[in-house]
Amino acid sequence: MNFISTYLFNPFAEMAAYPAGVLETVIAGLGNGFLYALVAIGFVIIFKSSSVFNFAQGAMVFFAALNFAGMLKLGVPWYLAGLFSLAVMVAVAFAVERVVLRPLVGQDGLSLFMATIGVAFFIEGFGEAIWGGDPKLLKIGLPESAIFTFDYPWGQALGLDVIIQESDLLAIGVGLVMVLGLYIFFQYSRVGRALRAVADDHAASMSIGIPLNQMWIVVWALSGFTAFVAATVWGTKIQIEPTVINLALKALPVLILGGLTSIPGAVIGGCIIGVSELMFETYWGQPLFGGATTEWFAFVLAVVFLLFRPQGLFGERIIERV
Amino acid sequence: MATAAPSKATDAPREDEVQVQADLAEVLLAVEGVTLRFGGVTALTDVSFDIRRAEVRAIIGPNGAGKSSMLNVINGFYHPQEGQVTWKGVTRSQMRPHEAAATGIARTFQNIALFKGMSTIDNIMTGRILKMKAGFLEQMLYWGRAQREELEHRAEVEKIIDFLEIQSVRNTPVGKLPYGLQKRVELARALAAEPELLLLDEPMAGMNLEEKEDMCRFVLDVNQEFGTTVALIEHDMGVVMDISDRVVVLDYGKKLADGTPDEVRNDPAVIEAYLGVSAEAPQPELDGATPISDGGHRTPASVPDASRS
Amino acid sequence: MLYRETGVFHSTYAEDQAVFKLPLDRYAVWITVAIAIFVIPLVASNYVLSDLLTPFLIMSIAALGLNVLTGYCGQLSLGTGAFMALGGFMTYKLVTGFPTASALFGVTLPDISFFGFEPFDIWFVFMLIAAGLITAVVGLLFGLPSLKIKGLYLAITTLAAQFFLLWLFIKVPWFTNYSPAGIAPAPPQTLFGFDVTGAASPEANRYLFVLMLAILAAVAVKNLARCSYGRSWMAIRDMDIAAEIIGISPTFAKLSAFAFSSFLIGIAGALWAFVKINSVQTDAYTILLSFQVLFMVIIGGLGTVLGSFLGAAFVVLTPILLNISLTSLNPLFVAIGLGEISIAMIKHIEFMVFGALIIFFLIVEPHGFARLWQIAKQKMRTWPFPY
Amino acid sequence: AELAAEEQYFPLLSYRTGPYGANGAQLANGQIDYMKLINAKGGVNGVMLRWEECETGYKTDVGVECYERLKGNGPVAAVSPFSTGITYALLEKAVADENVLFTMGYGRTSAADGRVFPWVFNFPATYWSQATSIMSYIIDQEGGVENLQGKKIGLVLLDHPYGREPIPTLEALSKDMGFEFLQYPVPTSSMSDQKSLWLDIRRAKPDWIMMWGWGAMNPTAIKEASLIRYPMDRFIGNWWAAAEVDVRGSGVPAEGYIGATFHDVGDNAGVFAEIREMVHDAGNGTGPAEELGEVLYNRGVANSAFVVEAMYTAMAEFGNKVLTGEEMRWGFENLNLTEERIAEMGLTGILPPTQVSCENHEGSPAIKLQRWDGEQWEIFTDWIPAMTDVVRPLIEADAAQYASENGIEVRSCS
Amino acid sequence: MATQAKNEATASHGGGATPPLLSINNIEVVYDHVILALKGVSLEIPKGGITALLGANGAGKSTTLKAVSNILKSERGEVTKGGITLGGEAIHHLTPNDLVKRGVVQVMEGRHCFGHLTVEENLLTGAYTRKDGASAIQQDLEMVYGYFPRLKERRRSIAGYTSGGEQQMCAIGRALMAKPTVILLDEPSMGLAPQLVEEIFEIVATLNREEGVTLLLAEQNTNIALSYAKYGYILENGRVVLDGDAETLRKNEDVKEFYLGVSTSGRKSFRDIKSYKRRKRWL
Ligand SMILES: Nc1ncnc2c1ncn2[C@@H]1O[C@H](COP(=O)(O)OP(=O)(O)OP(=O)(O)O)[C@@H](O)[C@H]1O
Ligand SMILES: Nc1ncnc2c1ncn2[C@@H]1O[C@H](COP(=O)(O)OP(=O)(O)OP(=O)(O)O)[C@@H](O)[C@H]1O
Ligand SMILES: [Mg+2]
Ligand SMILES: [Mg+2]
Repeated sequence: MNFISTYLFNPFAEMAAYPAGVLETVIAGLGNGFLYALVAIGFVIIFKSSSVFNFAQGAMVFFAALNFAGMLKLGVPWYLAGLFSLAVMVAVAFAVERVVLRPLVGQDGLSLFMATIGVAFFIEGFGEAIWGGDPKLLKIGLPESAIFTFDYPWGQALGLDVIIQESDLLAIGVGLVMVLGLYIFFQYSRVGRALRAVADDHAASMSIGIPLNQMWIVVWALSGFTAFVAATVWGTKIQIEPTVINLALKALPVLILGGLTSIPGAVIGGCIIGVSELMFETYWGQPLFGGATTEWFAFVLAVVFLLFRPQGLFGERIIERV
Repeated sequence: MATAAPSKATDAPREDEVQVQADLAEVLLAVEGVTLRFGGVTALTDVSFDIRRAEVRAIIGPNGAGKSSMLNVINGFYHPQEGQVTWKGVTRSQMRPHEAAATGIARTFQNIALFKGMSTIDNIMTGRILKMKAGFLEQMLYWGRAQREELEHRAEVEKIIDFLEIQSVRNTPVGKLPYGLQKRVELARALAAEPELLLLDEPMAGMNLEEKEDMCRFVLDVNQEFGTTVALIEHDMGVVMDISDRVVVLDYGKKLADGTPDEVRNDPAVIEAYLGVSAEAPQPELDGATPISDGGHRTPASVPDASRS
Repeated sequence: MLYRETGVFHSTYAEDQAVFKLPLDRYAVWITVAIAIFVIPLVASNYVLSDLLTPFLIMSIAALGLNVLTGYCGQLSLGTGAFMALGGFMTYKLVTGFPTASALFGVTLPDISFFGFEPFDIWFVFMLIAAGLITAVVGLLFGLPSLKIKGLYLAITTLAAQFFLLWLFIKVPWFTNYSPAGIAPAPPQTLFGFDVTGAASPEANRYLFVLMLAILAAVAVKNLARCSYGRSWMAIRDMDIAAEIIGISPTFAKLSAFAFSSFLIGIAGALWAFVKINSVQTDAYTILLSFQVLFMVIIGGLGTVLGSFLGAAFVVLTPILLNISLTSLNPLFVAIGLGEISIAMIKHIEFMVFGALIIFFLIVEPHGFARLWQIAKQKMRTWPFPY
Repeated sequence: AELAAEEQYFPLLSYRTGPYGANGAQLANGQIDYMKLINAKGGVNGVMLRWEECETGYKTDVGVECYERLKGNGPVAAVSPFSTGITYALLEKAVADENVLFTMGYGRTSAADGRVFPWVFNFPATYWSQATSIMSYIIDQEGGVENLQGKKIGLVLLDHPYGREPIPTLEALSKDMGFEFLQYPVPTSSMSDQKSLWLDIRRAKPDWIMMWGWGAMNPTAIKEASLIRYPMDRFIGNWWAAAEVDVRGSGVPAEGYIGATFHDVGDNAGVFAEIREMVHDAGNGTGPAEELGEVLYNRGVANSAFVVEAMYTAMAEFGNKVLTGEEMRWGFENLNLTEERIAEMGLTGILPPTQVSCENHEGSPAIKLQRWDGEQWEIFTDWIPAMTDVVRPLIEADAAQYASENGIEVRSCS
Repeated sequence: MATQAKNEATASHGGGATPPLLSINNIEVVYDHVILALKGVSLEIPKGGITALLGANGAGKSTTLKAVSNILKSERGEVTKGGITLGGEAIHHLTPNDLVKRGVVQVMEGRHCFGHLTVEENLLTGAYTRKDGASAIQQDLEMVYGYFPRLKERRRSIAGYTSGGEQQMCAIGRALMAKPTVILLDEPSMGLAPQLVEEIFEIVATLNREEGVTLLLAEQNTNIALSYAKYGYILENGRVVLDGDAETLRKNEDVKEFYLGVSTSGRKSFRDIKSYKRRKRWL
């Protein structure tokens, strides 16, 4: 009884008592969710089109950010710095294709997965070797302050006291655009179709003349681009330092929740996880479990989902035939 | 045993043999009114037939007719929406595949399903896992029962290996074997389980004549030596007509015909739907593997399937 | 023909079933073990023993554990770190809760001793096994999703174990006997009357103790691998549908793999705490550790015992050796006018080289060191001819 | 080897990379620069100093490996891991190897009980003492303990041994002072994602916030705090959460942010002039010369200075030679730093007057508070002594438990 | 183009006459650096002809085809000796993509459809290398559907769930979409119903007649292969042991016995095979 009231009743009572708080949490959650999604999309792009689980995605975000921030630190104007960082990501795509994927063509997923971890190590070390390991700021004048509704007459009028971080709104906007573009590309373009074919059967797609190497360059460049975007948006919120890579881990539950192969899935997964983990932390974790539940909540939630839908919300059906 | 090939088959005239089996043998497995759907696709519609003990039962039909699906239903991998399967007197609409295996149904697969990472011998040994009783600790120490079992089962497996003549590839990883040999290893794995009912899904696909002949031998021997009941899917009419006792024909998931090879061979519906015109009168020279027509007179547009569904 | 099977005949299946079919292999292994036991402790420096070889062996045990799950049963897991932590914390709770057999059963094992050797001083081993078993049970629980969830999806769900368990150890002070900082000291332990853990114990003791366990683990895994358990694991790995159809219960195969692998991993975790870092703290079992163990298994070779050891050696030793050699090279760099390389830079280079090496070895042989070794043998067979 | 005999050896477990690198680097530079200075001035009574760095990345297992790698390379003066995690891992090893473990204001608090931890020294103040000092400031601001009734005091902590150290003390205080103690843990694996935490704070509106943060956590916290417009002058970081890198890294003005310290900021102490002249101008500086006088750099200097002072003390007893571990321990245990001595070394304001004893390895704990004015730090309080009466019992209790668990016989100091 | 191709096709009857379109001379293939799969194989494929590659399992048929289409690499195999030329140009260095652009397409053994794509998407990917516009592609799509009406019915269903035969059709149709001049067909008859086998071979023949497509097909089904092919090679463990016109091969006693199953005593039933130990080998 007591249990029920503490764990099941009180939290909701609190939400009801202070609805503005709920609103805040949801918006903040959406912000996080889209950030996760931006990274997750990077995973999806590569997985969808080469069934390689690119573990280096997080490192790529870090790397892109590092180049960007490093250049800024040297006093380069932001647009040049951005272009540079973008160019580097494309270069990475070429390098990865040439040095890693081409020799490993036709190997099983696990070896490739492993190889991408190797890549992750390399570019993390490489980036820090060049730009130094110290945390850096990535400020290019994107909105990053907070909006207090109470500062505005309408907020007062509504009696609505909510704080909204501009960076969250930014993340949401950018995320939506990216998804739309990529989804159309994969579903309807000729190259997109070929990419999905490659994922299904390397040998067969070679036999009908799909140039694997070019395909890989395309996808890695694409995911490099998403990494760059993620980095830029993330830069408005946090310093650029190696734990960014850990934050990228959060993209994984998002990924499987949405389904490894679905770009819209990545975003919806991101929203679900972003919001629910913040809600849980705020109304259960912090008051009842000593906090820091965001560490694991996303993953546990993903497991629960998967138990009901083993291929994620929007993932391709797992074909089981003999 | 491999060397002493029994010649019983040829002694008795074949027609009689069929009669004898058909009449006397008890029904080992009966499929009644099975209907199987996948979303929109209906793979099987109200199919009923039975398999009698110790017979060789062939299932034929055009591609996509639902043959493999039928086998999948029989050994519990697919669960039909309607109808049920009676196996050794027990009727059930559902069972888990490994239960089916435990009660004596073994099979091979159309697209080879060997354990690529393991050697031939280990693949075949997996067929006997159901028979191994040694406990975890025993196996961990490879001691007592564990060791004893390994050895005696190994002996059994070696028998099968000789029988199927795959000694030479005993320790090769199956992934590297050519297609035909893989098929044979798969048969070996199925046999290792000493099944009562052996389901073979296109065991001779992708084999040349010589190998087909051997395969036929193996199937017949298994059937005659151990009295194992065999149900096989095969597209090679020569083979089907020669070695099977009774044939059921599926077409688009419906049962088209059921009877002795000769009945089936002469059934116009079957000819129309499946065999192609020239099947019943093969020129001796071109016979052997697949009977073929003088070609060309049937334009692709008029493929019988096209009109259905 | 440096290395030959010809001339070696197996008249019984027993011989043919043997782990090392060729006398050559057999001798090689026996000699290696003999050297590891009798020579190395005498010649190796304390640093090498305690901080290169011991961690290497501990990690080998963990790698063996993960290999059972990932290599043999094909279930990818990224939760290794957490299960190692569980093993560590459980051992700590057990040895502090029941310091002696009498504390638990009231019976005291007779403490006779010949020249310092006490045959009945084996309580710590019991505690280790108990901790291992607890880990096995938890591992089994977290393995349950594997019945529905496959491949990468599963891998990511194991991350749930990783993060949730570590969070738990931090939040629940009980695990550390309410130590303020949430770090538990690892009380020194003895075996057969020798100090085998703790800072005071001789490096050689720790090394030999871990070596003994590593060998046991290797033998256990090898034996299981060649019996029906191993086969059903591999069958599930290679084609679970077919496996189920030929009569292997996926539930049983997967869960047994999860349990046994967690058992080994738990013990490895306990050793990591008690032998390597002299304290039990979540900080030493991060996600990074999970990945390192996964490297070991993959780089070493999935589904091979040898691979687990080679992989562990590679992952544990490479960074340290890189770091040491680069540092010691510094005078040279200064001499040739490059100037001294800062330790930060060395760390970065270490990262780069390590990553590059992983890729390099994967390209050379995607199936890991163990396969490399096989091919080498194959070459030796046909030597001097190429094929 | 011949030369090595003339040198006292400093194994430096430093970290210049990773999320804690920015902070670690300054500490290391300070330590090394001071040793360079001492050598430039002819060593400690002629005994030269030698040091080797090993990158730990603030990781416990790496730290242990580093310790083992370096410990044998010479007669060790003292080991300072600058990580509570590593400290815990080294507690027994230090004893076994007879090396002094000098954890200057961090590490295991209960090591202040010299009877159980003869080889560990954590003066000038433990975390628990520091927490109580900060509390006394708060009490002072609130105008008396009685006003704490019903007040909320939050602790934003790195969810790591270091961050959790002060919790027992604060819990104890909240009990007998009647304020509500709120904990806000920041997971190590995602230090720069504190959004939810600060929304909670915004909702709970604690009257005061203390921060036990380190590395990349600090800037994020300061930024988020300013985003939710938390009054900076009620936001107090401990002395690992109040350096220039922390505030500048946040990218917000953060005026009024308060931090603890035990030494002055700025480079007015004589020692810095010497370091500039004899080390940096000699082209031998370790880091950029600008960082002289910055908080963490100065703390690095302080660390080396303490060890060197311990050496002087020991040499007074054992003669001017390279010292053994046991002798170093004696030096630390009998360290008695007076204002005069400190001034003599040009360290005024950098080292607090300190007296260590056999049972008390913490000295006489006290802190000062510094405020960020948007440009730099400035100290705005005098010494605030810790509530030793509260802390000491806790320390002794905890030490006792440790002793019993690990079968250590408590030495008597009388 | 079609007409001209036809002439050539008729011109180069029985191979050899005009310089071969595709010639493989004495190649040696090694897998995994250790497994020697081909021990010196030489073939000559005349333009516009249908050439059959026969042989037991493991003889090396697929390997040969893969060597031509250059997808060996992905199986850790490599051509260690000898060379392959297409219309005089050495092609060992070309990527599969280049080859497809030059009109060489392989239909792999065992179907290899893209399981997650719909049948239609599968076909469309076949046209990936083509640059001649959507309308042309649409035309060929209709053509393929014309040949395989069954695929038209299943155009929207996920290829992974279609039956074996359907997948085989899908694979061949996919190859056709590339507008190939040379098709390397690996065991097209495998697992197909008799009348489908016929059909497929009819289609192959039609393609060869109408479009002048050159075909190299690896077959187990010697019988049908030889009745459609102009010329045949028989492979046995990595070597060519016999070759000649389809006619002569079919007359050859050994071939009759081991591959067609007709001996002097006429056709024998599968039941009547006495012993297994009949194998006669040329090598
Ligand atoms: N798991 C499945 N999901 C969806 N549809 C399926 C599934 N399995 C089979 N089908 C459909 O059921 C029909 C019958 O398939 P089946 O494999 O049984 O044909 P078949 O008789 O074996 O053909 P073939 O001789 O070519 O193997 C096919 O149209 C196929 O598309
Ligand atoms: N990926 C591979 N790795 C190693 N060996 C291989 C590989 N692929 C084929 N082989 C070997 O090469 C030889 C020829 O194989 P191939 O597949 O070309 O034979 P095939 O004539 O196509 O047989 P089938 O008619 O069964 O397809 C076989 O002995 C086989 O074991
Ligand atoms: Mg089928
Ligand atoms: Mg083939």
